[in-house]
Amino acid sequence: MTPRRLSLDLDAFEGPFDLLLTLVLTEELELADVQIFEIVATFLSRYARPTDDSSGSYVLDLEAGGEFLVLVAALLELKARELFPDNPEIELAELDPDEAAAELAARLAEYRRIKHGAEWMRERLEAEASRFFRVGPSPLAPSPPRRIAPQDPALLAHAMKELTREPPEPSLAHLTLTMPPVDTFLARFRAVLERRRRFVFDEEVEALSRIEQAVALVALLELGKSGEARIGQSAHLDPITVWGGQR
Amino acid sequence: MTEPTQLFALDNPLDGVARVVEGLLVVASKPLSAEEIADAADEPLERVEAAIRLAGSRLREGRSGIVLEEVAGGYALRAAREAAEACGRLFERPVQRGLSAAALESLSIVAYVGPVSRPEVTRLRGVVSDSIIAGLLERGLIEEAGRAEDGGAVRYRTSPLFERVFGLTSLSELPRLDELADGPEELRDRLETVAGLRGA
Amino acid sequence: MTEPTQLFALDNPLDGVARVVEGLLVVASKPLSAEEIADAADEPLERVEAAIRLAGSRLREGRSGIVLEEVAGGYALRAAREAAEACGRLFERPVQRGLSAAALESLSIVAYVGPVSRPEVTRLRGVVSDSIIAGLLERGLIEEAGRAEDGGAVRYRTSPLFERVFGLTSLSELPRLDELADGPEELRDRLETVAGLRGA
Repeated sequence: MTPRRLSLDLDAFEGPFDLLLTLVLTEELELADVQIFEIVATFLSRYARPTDDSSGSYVLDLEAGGEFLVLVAALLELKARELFPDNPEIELAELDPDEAAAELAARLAEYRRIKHGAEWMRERLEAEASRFFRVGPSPLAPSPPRRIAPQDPALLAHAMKELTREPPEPSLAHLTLTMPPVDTFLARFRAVLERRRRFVFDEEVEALSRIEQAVALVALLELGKSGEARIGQSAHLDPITVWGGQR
Repeated sequence: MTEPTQLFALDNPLDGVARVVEGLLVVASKPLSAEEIADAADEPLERVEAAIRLAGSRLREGRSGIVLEEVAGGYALRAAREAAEACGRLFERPVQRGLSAAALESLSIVAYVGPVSRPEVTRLRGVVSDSIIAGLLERGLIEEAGRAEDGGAVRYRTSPLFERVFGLTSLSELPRLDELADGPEELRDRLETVAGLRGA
Repeated sequence: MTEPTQLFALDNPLDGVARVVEGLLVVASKPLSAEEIADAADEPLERVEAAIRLAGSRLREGRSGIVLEEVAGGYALRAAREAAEACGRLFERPVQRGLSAAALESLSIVAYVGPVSRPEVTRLRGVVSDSIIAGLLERGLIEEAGRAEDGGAVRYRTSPLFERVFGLTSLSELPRLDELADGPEELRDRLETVAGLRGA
C-alpha cells in the first residue's frame, strides 16, 4: 500500500493521508492544527517492523519511506512558513544542511524535554490524586467589613442628576450625504465637448448614483447659463442633448 | 515528644471515620450535613453522627486551633476564639478611598428612591446591576428591607453604615433634588422614562 | 473519654501559638508563608516556625484527618489521604480534571520556560496553542506575568495554585529537564547514526 493511502487518526483530522494533503492545499484544514509528529508515528507503526535477529533494530520499507519523506518534508516546510510568517530570524532556505540539522536537532531536543516534563506532570497528577484541599473561601472565615473612607453626599446627588438626564438625540452625522463637487462635472463636460460636438446627458451619467446625477445636472445648467453649452430636449422627460456653444 | 493521642486512636474503632469527617470538612467550602458526610464516607448515619461527636471532642476550644462547629445546614470548621485576633489581622482589608461610578449610581437609587429590589435597580439604571448590589451588600452600605407587598423580590435600603460613610444623621439630610422631581415617586418615573429613552 | 493531649498542651508553652497557626490555616484561602503567619499572630518568626512544626506533628497522616503540608511557598491544610475516597465522592476536582495531553505539554512549557508568551508556546509545540493557554488561565493554573520588555505579547507563568495542585513547595522542585531527556548533542548523534546506517 502506498503511504498516500495511510489511514490517519489525528486530533484535527481523520482519514487517508492524501485527503489530508488535499485539505491542507485547499486551505480547508489549518496545518497549524496538525501534529506532524503523529503522522510520522502512524507511518512508522505501519511500515517499520522489527528485524528477526532480536537485536531491537527495525527494518523500514525503503520505497514507502522515500515517498513518505518527500510528502512529510513538504508538509514541514509549509508548516514552518505558516508558523513563522514574518520572522526574519528563520531563513530556512538560507541554512546550509549542517546548520539545518543542528537547528532541527536543537528544536527536537527542546520539544522532547517538554514532552518529558509533561509526562512527569501527568504522573505527578496521578500520584497526587488522593490529595484534596479546599479551593475557595472557608465557610466560617471571618469577613470583616471593608472600611470605606468618608464620602461626600453631593456625589449621590450628582449620580442621580446624571441618571435622570435625557440622552442626547441620536446623531445623524454619520449619515450625511457626501456630494462630489460641481467643478468635477464642469471639467468633465467641458472635456467631452472638446472631443465631441454633441452628447446625450442621460447616457453620460447613466452609471452614476442619484446624488452624482443631481450634481451633474447642476453643472450642466451652469454650462448652459455661461453659454458654454446649449441644452435641448425633444419632449418632456426625453433624453437631454447637449451641444457645444461659444465661450 | 510523647504522643498520647496515638494510643487513644488505636483504642477507638470510630477514629478512622472521625478522620474522614475531619478530612471532608477541611475541604468543604460550605457546611456539610450529617447525611452528606455519611453518603460521602459510605458509612451508616448513626456511625457518622458518633464520629462527628468524636471529631468535635478533639476539635474544640482550648484544645485545638481548629474548631468543629454545628451551624445552620450542618457542620463546618472555624478558627478557635484564641486565634480571632490573628485572623482579624489576616483578613484586614485596606481602607477603600472611593466608590465606583456604578456603585454611586446604584447607591443613589437606593437612597433616593428605595426601598428597591435588584430588578428595579437594573430597570432604573438600564444596566444589569446584580453584582453591584451584591457588592454594596457585602460592604454593608445597603441592607435588606423585606419583600414588596405583592411578595416579589427582596428590596434594599441604605444602612446605618451608609449614613456614617456619607456623614448623614438620616436620609432626610441627602442633598435635595427639587429641580429634578417632586418626591421619590416622580423621581422613579423620571428614571424609568430616561432608561427607556436610552434603551431605545 | 480521657483527654491526654490536654495535659500535654499545658506542658508546652508553644501550644497556644500552634493553635493560632491552626486557626489561621483553617480559614485562609491560600497557603500562608511563615512570615504571613508571624505578622498575623504578632509573634517572632522563630517562635512561629517552631509552632508550625508542633502543629504539623499533630496534623499529619495517620493521626489526624486534617494534614498540615508545606506547599506553594507556604503552609496549608488538606484532607488526609485516607479521606480521599470520601472526598472524591463529594467534591469535584475542576482544576485537575481532564487536563489533556496538549494542556499538560503547554503547562510544562510555561513551568520550565516561563514567563512565556502564547506565540512562544505555539513555536515550541509546533501547534497553535491559544485556546489551550486560555483554558489553563481559566483553571487558574497559569497567570499573567506582564508583557515582554519590548511591550509585546503578554507572558504567562504558573500560579501558586499550580504548585498546590502538583504538591510542590516551589517550582525549583520540578525535576531538571536534562535529567529527563537527551540534550541536542545526543539527539544529533542519534540522527547521524541513523543517517549512517541508512547510507550503509
